[in-house]
Parts: sequence; C-alpha cells; structure tokens
Amino acid sequence: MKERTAIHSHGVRTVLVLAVIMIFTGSALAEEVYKIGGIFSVTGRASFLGDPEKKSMEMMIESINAAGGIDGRQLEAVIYDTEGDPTKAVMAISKLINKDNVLAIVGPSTTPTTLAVMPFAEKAGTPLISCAAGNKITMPVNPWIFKTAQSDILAVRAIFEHMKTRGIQKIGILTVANAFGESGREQLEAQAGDFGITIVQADKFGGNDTDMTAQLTKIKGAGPDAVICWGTNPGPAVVSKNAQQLELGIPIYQSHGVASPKFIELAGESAEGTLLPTGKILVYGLLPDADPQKAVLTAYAENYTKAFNQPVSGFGGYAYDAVNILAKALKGTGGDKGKLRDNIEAIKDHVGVSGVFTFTPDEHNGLAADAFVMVQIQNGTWELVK
Amino acid sequence: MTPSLKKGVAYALACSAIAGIGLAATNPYHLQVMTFIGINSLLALGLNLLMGYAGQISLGHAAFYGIGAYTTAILTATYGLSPWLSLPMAVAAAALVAFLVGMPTLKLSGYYLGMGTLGFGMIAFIVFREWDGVTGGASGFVGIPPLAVGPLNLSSGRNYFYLVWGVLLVAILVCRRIIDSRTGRALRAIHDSENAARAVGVGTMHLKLQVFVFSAAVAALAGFLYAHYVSFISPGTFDFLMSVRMVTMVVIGGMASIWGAILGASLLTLLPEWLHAFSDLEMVVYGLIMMGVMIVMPQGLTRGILDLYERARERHER
Amino acid sequence: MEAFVQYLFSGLTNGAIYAVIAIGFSMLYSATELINFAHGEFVMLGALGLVTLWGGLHLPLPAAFALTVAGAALVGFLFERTAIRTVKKPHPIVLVIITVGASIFLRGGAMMIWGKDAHSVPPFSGHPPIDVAGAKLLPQSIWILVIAVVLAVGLFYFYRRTLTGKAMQATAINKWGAWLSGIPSERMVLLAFVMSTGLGATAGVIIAPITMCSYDMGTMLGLKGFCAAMLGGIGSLWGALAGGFTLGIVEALAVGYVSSAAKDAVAFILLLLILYIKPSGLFGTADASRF
Amino acid sequence: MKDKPALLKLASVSKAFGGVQALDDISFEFDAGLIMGLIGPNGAGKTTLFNVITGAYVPDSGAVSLDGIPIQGRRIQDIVHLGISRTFQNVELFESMSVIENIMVGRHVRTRSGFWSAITRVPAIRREEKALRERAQELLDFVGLADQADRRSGDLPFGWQRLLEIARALASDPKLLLLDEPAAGLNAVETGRLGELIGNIRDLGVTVMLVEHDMALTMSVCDQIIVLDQGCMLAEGLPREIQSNAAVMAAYLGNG
Repeated sequence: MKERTAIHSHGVRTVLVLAVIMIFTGSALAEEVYKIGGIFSVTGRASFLGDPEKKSMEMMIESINAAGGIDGRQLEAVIYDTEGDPTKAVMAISKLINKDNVLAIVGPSTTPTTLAVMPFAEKAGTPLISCAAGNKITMPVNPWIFKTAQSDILAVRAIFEHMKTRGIQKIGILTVANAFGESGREQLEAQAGDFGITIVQADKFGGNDTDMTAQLTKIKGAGPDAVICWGTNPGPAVVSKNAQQLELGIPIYQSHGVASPKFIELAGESAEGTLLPTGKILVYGLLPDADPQKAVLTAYAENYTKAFNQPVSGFGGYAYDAVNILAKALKGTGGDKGKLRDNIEAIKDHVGVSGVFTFTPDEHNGLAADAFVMVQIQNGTWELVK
Repeated sequence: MTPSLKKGVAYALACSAIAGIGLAATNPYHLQVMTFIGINSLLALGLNLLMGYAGQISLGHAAFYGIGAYTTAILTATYGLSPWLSLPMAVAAAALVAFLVGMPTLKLSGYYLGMGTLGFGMIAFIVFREWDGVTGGASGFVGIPPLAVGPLNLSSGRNYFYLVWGVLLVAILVCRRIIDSRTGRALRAIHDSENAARAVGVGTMHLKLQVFVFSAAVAALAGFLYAHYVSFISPGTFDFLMSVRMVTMVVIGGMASIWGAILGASLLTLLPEWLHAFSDLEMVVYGLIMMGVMIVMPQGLTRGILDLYERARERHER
Repeated sequence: MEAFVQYLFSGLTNGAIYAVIAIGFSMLYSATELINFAHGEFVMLGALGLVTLWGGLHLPLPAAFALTVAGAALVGFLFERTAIRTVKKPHPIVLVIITVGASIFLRGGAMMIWGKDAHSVPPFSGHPPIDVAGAKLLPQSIWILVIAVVLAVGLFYFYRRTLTGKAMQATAINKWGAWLSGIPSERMVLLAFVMSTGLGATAGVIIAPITMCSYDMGTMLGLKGFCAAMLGGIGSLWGALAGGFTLGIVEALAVGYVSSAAKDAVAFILLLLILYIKPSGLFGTADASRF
Repeated sequence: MKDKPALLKLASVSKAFGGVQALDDISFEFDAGLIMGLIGPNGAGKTTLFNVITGAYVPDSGAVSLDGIPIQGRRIQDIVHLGISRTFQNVELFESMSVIENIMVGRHVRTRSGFWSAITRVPAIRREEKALRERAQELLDFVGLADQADRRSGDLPFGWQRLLEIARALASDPKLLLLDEPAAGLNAVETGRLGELIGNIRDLGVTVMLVEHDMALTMSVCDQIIVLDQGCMLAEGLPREIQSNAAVMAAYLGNG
C-alpha cells in the first residue's frame, strides 16, 4: 500500500511538471495584417520611458490604420512589458519573433534591455528600432538594429557648447548609478577635454535615494563653476531641491533624462534657472515657424495630449518616430523583413519628433547635433536658450 | 519494486519526458521559456538544498549566480578563453567566495543570517555595477560567446534546451545522492534539531559551510548557462530582488523537495508570461497569487497538490 | 568643518527616517517574531497618502497626517486579518514570503492609484534653511528628528507605563504564558501589526517633503530600515534608534570621505562587520532583549 | 588496582552564568562498568553538569577527563568521538526523519563518507552504508523497535521516542552514556522496562550516568549516586547511604 502511494506520488509529480510544460500549445495564425512588436518598460523603474512609448506606439498605429494602413494592410501592435529586466526582455522578444511572428520590433526602452535582446533580433533577422539612448547600441553598427533616441554624445555636446559660451571651465558632475548615468558620465569625461573643461569632482547617487546633500556638499567643496546632474526622475529633482537648500549659487545643468514637465512639478521653484538639453518637443510652441520639425511636433503633442490627457514628454517620441520610420519603410516590401531593413537604411531626411533622421549603412541613429536644443526653466516653464 | 528500481524508473520517465518535449516543441519561444525554467530550477535546486535541507536562509544567493555569469563572461569575452575552460573557473570562483563569506556569516542564525547574506548580496551587486572597467558597469557586458562543441552550436534553441535540462537532471541526481548520504542525513538532522545534531557529533558549522559552498557552485553553474545563452549580462539580473525571487521559488515550490524546486521555478518563470494580459494589473495579480498559494498551501505546491490528490483518492476509495 | 557638519545633518535626517522604519520592524518582530518585508510599502503608502490628502485635497496638515497614518494602519489591520492570521501552520519563512507577496501587491495597487510618476509635497513649514557653521539645515529635518525622538520616547513610555504596553511585552516574551494570564495575545499581535504599519506610514509622511514620492520608493527604504533594525539588534527599541542613526551617518560620511558610488557598499560592509563581531546587533542579546 | 585512569574524572569544575554559580568546585570520578546516578533538587546544576561533560559548555575552571584524556574545551564532535553520548530531558529527535535514519545519524562520528564520495558513490561508501544500516537495525532490535524502522520518528508514541533516543545515543559506540531524566513522562510499566534496558546497556559494557527524579528507579538501578545542590557536591555514595544521608534529606525537603 505504502509502495503504491510512493509510486503514485512520483507519477503525480512527473505529470504535474509535464502539465505545467504543456500549457503552451497554441500557434499563431497567419493573418493578413502586418504585426509590429513593441517591448517597453511599461512598469518598473523605467516606466517613465516605457509608458509614454507604449501609448505613443498605440496612438500612431491607430492613426496609420485609420488612414488605410500600409499598402492596404492594417498594422497590429503586439506590446510586452519588460519591467526593465533584461531576462524578461529576452523572453518578450522571443515571443514576438517566434509566437507572434512580428515583422519588426520597436523598443526596448532602456540600454541594458536593448543590449540583451540585440543578438536575438539579429539571429532572427528581424529589424529592431530601439528607444534607448546608449551609444553601445549603434556603435558598432549591427545590421538589424536601429535607434531613434538621441545619443548621449549629442546631449553632452549641447551642454558643453553652451558652457563654452558662458566661460565655464571647472565642473562637478553627479550621475545616477544606473546605465543611463553611467553612459552620461562616460561621455562627459570623454568630451570635457575637447571643450577645455575640467571635471573637478565626480559623484554618484542611487536612483531612489532620498537625499543628495552629502554629494552636493562634496562637489561644493571642490569649487566648480557649474554642476551637471545626469539622471532620470525623481533623483534629479531631489538634487535640484538639495542644491537650493545648500545655496550652491552656481548654474545647474540637467540631462535630457528629465526633459518632461514632471521635473518642473517635482522640483518646484528649485528648478528655476536649471539648464538642460532636450529634443524640441518640450518647446515646440516656441520654435520658429521655419523649423522643419515644427509641424510634426505640434501634431504629435496635440494628439498625445488629447488622447491621454497628460502632458507630452520627449520619451514617447522615440516610439512615435520608430513606428513612423517603420511605416515608411514597410511600403512595398510585402512583409519581407530583409527588404524592410534595407528600406530603413535608405531613409533620408525623415522629419520626426526627436530630430531629422538620415540613416545609412554606417549610421543607424541618423540624428545630427541639431536634434537637441538647450532650454532653461524660467517661471515654471521652458524657455529656449540661444 | 525496490527503491533503486523506482528511482531508475523515475529518471527514465524524466529523461524521456525531456526528450519528448524537446522534439514536440517546435516553437523556439516555448523552448526558450523551458530553458529559462531549467536555469531557474537549477538555482532553486541549489538553494533548496541550503534552505530546505540545511535550514539556512540566504537572501544573497543572486550574488553567486552573478559571480558565475560574470566570471565566465570576463574570461571568455575579455580574455578569449574557451567557455569549457571558464566553466570550472566560474564555479570555483563562486565556491571560493562562498567559502570566505560563509565562514563568518554562517555563524549567524535566523534573521541575522538573512541580513548577513542580504548584505553580502548587496555588496556583490554594487561591485558588479561599479567595477565598470571589468564588468561593463551598469550598462552591462556584451558579446559573451555562444557554447559550441566542435561544429555543433549548442546555443541554438533546442540544443540549449537539452543542455540545460541535461545539466539539471545531473544536478538532481547529485542532490538526491547528497540527501541520501551520511552528509544529507546530518543536514536534515541539523534542520530538525540543531541541538541534538550537535550532541550526536555532527559538526554543524562544517556541514553548513559545505552546503553553502555547494549551493553557491550550483548557482554559479546556472549563471554560466545564463550568460552563454543570453550572451549579455547586466547587474540588474543579479540584484536583491533576484535573491528574493530565488527564495520564493523554493518556498512556493515546497522546501526540502527536489520536485518542489522545479515546480516553484516553473511557476515563477511562467506566471509573468501569463500575466502579461493583465497589463498594469499584473503586479497586483502576481502579489495576490503569491500570497494565495502560501495561505492555502503553506507547505508549498508539491505538498499541497499531493495532499489534494490524496484527499481526492481517499474520497474515491470510500 | 562646514562640510562635516553638512554630512552630519544629512546623516541625521536620513538616520531618523531609517530609525522610525526600523522601530516599526523591531516592534512587530518582538510581538510576532515576523519580519514584514512589505514594511517599506507602508512607508510608501504614508508618503503617497500625504500627497493626496495634503497636496491634493488640501486638508489641514495635522488631519492629513493623522488620516494617512490611520489609513495605512487600517491596511495593516486588513493585511494581518486576511493574510497572516489565516495561515494554519506558519513556518516563519512562509510568512516572510507572504509579506513579499503583499509588498508586490501593495506596490502594484499604489501604481494603479497614484500612477507611475513621482509626486512631491512642500515642507511642513515654509521657513528658510537654518545656517549652522556654514552648513544648511532644513526645517523639515528638524521636524523629522523631533518626530522620530518623540515617537521613540512615546513608545518607551507605552511599554513601560501602560497596561496595554506591558501586556504586549508579555505576549512578546511568552505568548502562551501571556494567554494563560488572561492577556488576549491574538489582539496584541494585531495591535502590534497596526502600530508597526502606522509607524511605517509615519516615516513616509515625514520624509515626503524632502524627497520624491512614487509607488516604488518603499523597497529601498524598507531594506535600509531592516538593515538598521538588525544593526541595532532586532526587537530592541533603542537598538533600532541607534541602528538607524548609525546607518544614516555612516552613509553620509561614506559619500563625503570614501566614495558616493560605494555609499551603499560601505553601509553594508559596516553591517557585516558588526554582525561578525556581535552576531546579535549592537543592542540585541542572544535571547531576545525586549524593550 | 588503580594503574588505569578513571573513566570519567572531574576536578574542581566550576561554571557560572552571569552572577549565578551553576556549578561550584565539583570533583568526582568513577570507573567503567557502573550505573551512576546524579540527583538533586531542581536548579541543582544537573543539566549544566551534563552540558559541561558533553562539551556543550566550557567550564570556567577545573578539568574534565575521559580515560585520562582531558576533554574540557574540545569540540562536541571530538568528545562524542572519544566516547561520550547523551539523551535530552525533552526528547529531541530528528522528527521528520525515519526511525532508522535517526540512528544512522547517531553513528555520524563512526562513519566517514563525505560530500564528494556521496556524489560519486564509490564502492567503499556503498559498503559503509550497508554496514551502517545493519548496525542501526541491531540497535533497534536492542531497544525493541525493530519493526518501526521506516516510520517517521516524530509519529512514534512518546515512550518509544525515548527508546529511540537512547538507541541513537548508543549508535556512536559510547564508553559513557548520559541519560537526562529518561523516565520523565513514562508510565510505571514503561519505567520498569527502562530500568531493565539501562541494566542491559551496562551489560554491553557501556557506563551509564543518569539524572533522574524517579527515586525508585534511581535507587534500584544505580550502583553509585552523586547528589548536587545549588551547584555544589552534597554527597556521593551507594544508594542506601544516600537514602540515609541527613544533608540530602534536608536539601530535598527544603530546610537545609
């Protein structure tokens, strides 16, 4: 009797394990639509990127479909959440490629998740347009990988050029301890010399730290002419508040990572006078009518605000641009991924939210330095800096 | 049937099941999910030996997972070593660290041990993140080569699935043997009553350390498999939350049960995939399921489901 | 000197927060021998509750404060009743996993209610920073320090002077014995839960003005609080206080004199060293020293 | 004929906890082959004395030796290896393990196989396992639990748990077996059988030292008795001498 129970329980266990395994047995049906995959950090630390990206992608796909789709075929978005976790991103891309049979992929939102999924997209020969900023994504060029977010190189250049006009020579930098901050710090350190700028003190802060006065005190002690803070909300807002508290009295530069109205809301009056590089979306209303992007920016910002009843940030624009680029390149391919890739590489002077894109086989980001403008926060809103 | 025959049958069944799944699953996505389940099962298996059998909690085990992954990444991608040479070194590195950390830490008990291991895990995570010249820092480490034997590329979907589950089967066999040995009995004895175990002459410190080192080595092995599969690693994969997830796999599956480790790892790997449909509700549902399973089956899924089955059978026989 | 004082201020402010969180951990532990891994989420609930009630609905501060803490305590009450009490043969680790599940649940719920973005609230009082030897001290820091100390002293008297406090202490020392002498131990455990989660929310309320509040802010704070509680010796009120301040000050000095990148590492290395030298924390004794 | 050292010898052993002097200058010795009784009122220091002898506590001063080998300050496993084993006042079994496994663990110090050999299962280890299992079965026969080998030990009735614990203690082939209140919780019939068992253990050549409150049992089985009171040696002698010792009576009646 005992014996039987034991055998049975062994059997049961095996069956259980098998049952768990056998759960997935559906296969995707071939359909007459173009499926586009999306992988974004919709929740988790980087949700400030992923959430508007997802919304922008959905919005854009809807409007393309409303306009009749591509070559008479409708688009369908299949979007998964990575929670900013590379392993989940790898699972998601595999699901998109193998189960959903997507033609191309937009995302992921962050640099580590993008780096993790790149080999899988390449292996499957599926074009991927990342929404992350990291330089490692397109340098060196991977034939299947593109990106729409402006590189940190350009943001750093914009800041340093501005500093040069103000005669700033000694700076302190304060970067967030994650991939975004690390990439920023590398670029700041790499380019400082070119502009005759010395970094007198470099410090870091944790993404969820509650107080940065210690770091700022240390920077203050080194006597810089300005401080550059490189991070994404909410950390930089705390830095801004702390700097006001410590009466730092020197200009504060932030990165494009805080380029959203949220930053002004969080930092309040301490944000006054803060300088930062941003895509033109934040100041689209202030742009001269001659600006080539003005029309695109206005349309995107107004549609987004209308659809989701929340202010537009630059981040959703990465996905918006990616979908538009895909839509342009999809025409006439008949769903061939190789042709799609070749078409993306041939895109010239595509006016997008983040800038004007010109891809070549050696340039998979496609943006020029004018993708960034410098803005200053004055009276609780953005002002263009010349 | 003798116990050894029974075990033989169970293994034959498991082997053929794995082979069958490998042949039946045509979708690379399914194979990939199964591969991750295999890697996570390996993690849970090693930790289960420590938690379920030796009764020692570790809230920093992701560190060893990371040490395995980073060691092989650095040796193969930076120094061009063959992965098969870096494998023993990755495992040895984790074992050595576990030995050095375990000596003082395992003297702690209960929540203090939890805190000690947690602290170690945090320090390891910070090292992965900040030692950017070597580990690639927060953005991660790219370009880890795939595994291959001669012309056979193991890193393709089906082959890697077989590799991971083959390794897992061997690991299960090894764990079984340890549990059934003098060492394993002594471990279970420590778990039941440390006092009495000491009184019959079981050197508890020594044994705890051995198991700690062993489970760290298993975690490093899993890290090796992960690194060469994904070919990219970043510190976030080996953070505190991963350590907690590992503990959760063990407890949800059922402590002191080898099948429990696999069941727990499967559930925690699959759940997020299923819950995608819930979108923003995902976290809420995930949390509820975790609490629910523990409230209904505090002994873990294996025990809980077996109980359900036996109850149903009794009712049937009556 | 100026820099040192500034580090000290930073350390004291953060330390006071860690201390209040640690006291919550500690008092729950001493009544139930349970570590609530969702404790950090109650800190988050406190901060976000204040965002809504004070920042959003513009209730008077004391009312918003009290309502927030009461609300979080109510969540704690429900949590104990539905998820902790109902487990039949609870192995400590099972309860820990339940609290981990609860932390994910609460985080998910907060994300749905308050969204994924961070929020901020103004300081309790609008005074300018105070200048001490060139260093700046925020009025909010004084609020935090005073509230932390008042809470600690209040709890001390609660345990020493009130019948309920003594009963709770008795339950903590020997549940069965307390039950035999007529103390309703189940109610004491429930009360400990409610007080502990309320303390967590208090920490959230007082920290809200100096930082940014978001649904995921609790995890790290909870971890630091847990660390502080263990550092001081779990179950000890003064230990939690000392552990919190030690941790806060060490972190601030580590940023100033070692490296800001290694700030957390320095804190955890200190923790490990203390545990190796004194395995039961600064103020703990092997057989659970109570308040 | 004293050329051989005493089996167990305590010389001026003291142990204090905080301000409480649990053991104060305890000295005694005895030879192999006896059943020694250790009695005294609650709090007299009997269990502390056991813990000092088995190595769980290190004495503050004084020396303990087994067969002339000093053992104070040694690790417990070394002391077990030298030949002292014990049972606990509140039975402490490995409850989730089977009866026979409990005994196999009890033989831990007399077996060798380690981590690696467990994994590789070399023939020598298989042989050791087989011999171990046979020896464990013999011990079960000895205490009368032969047919309970595969039961979960926690499920045994209390009286049998006691017997199992004694069998487990015997598994390490001790020279000296310390029994801490073995009759507590047993009924009269079980206590009677226990007395017989203790006699049988002595006949195996194992010296027994016994802490017991059941005076009838103590007086009937013990060859020699030591009396402790408040950490001090009060008396030592044959059972009938102890029974008539005025100081002992006073200590027990509480007016000493």
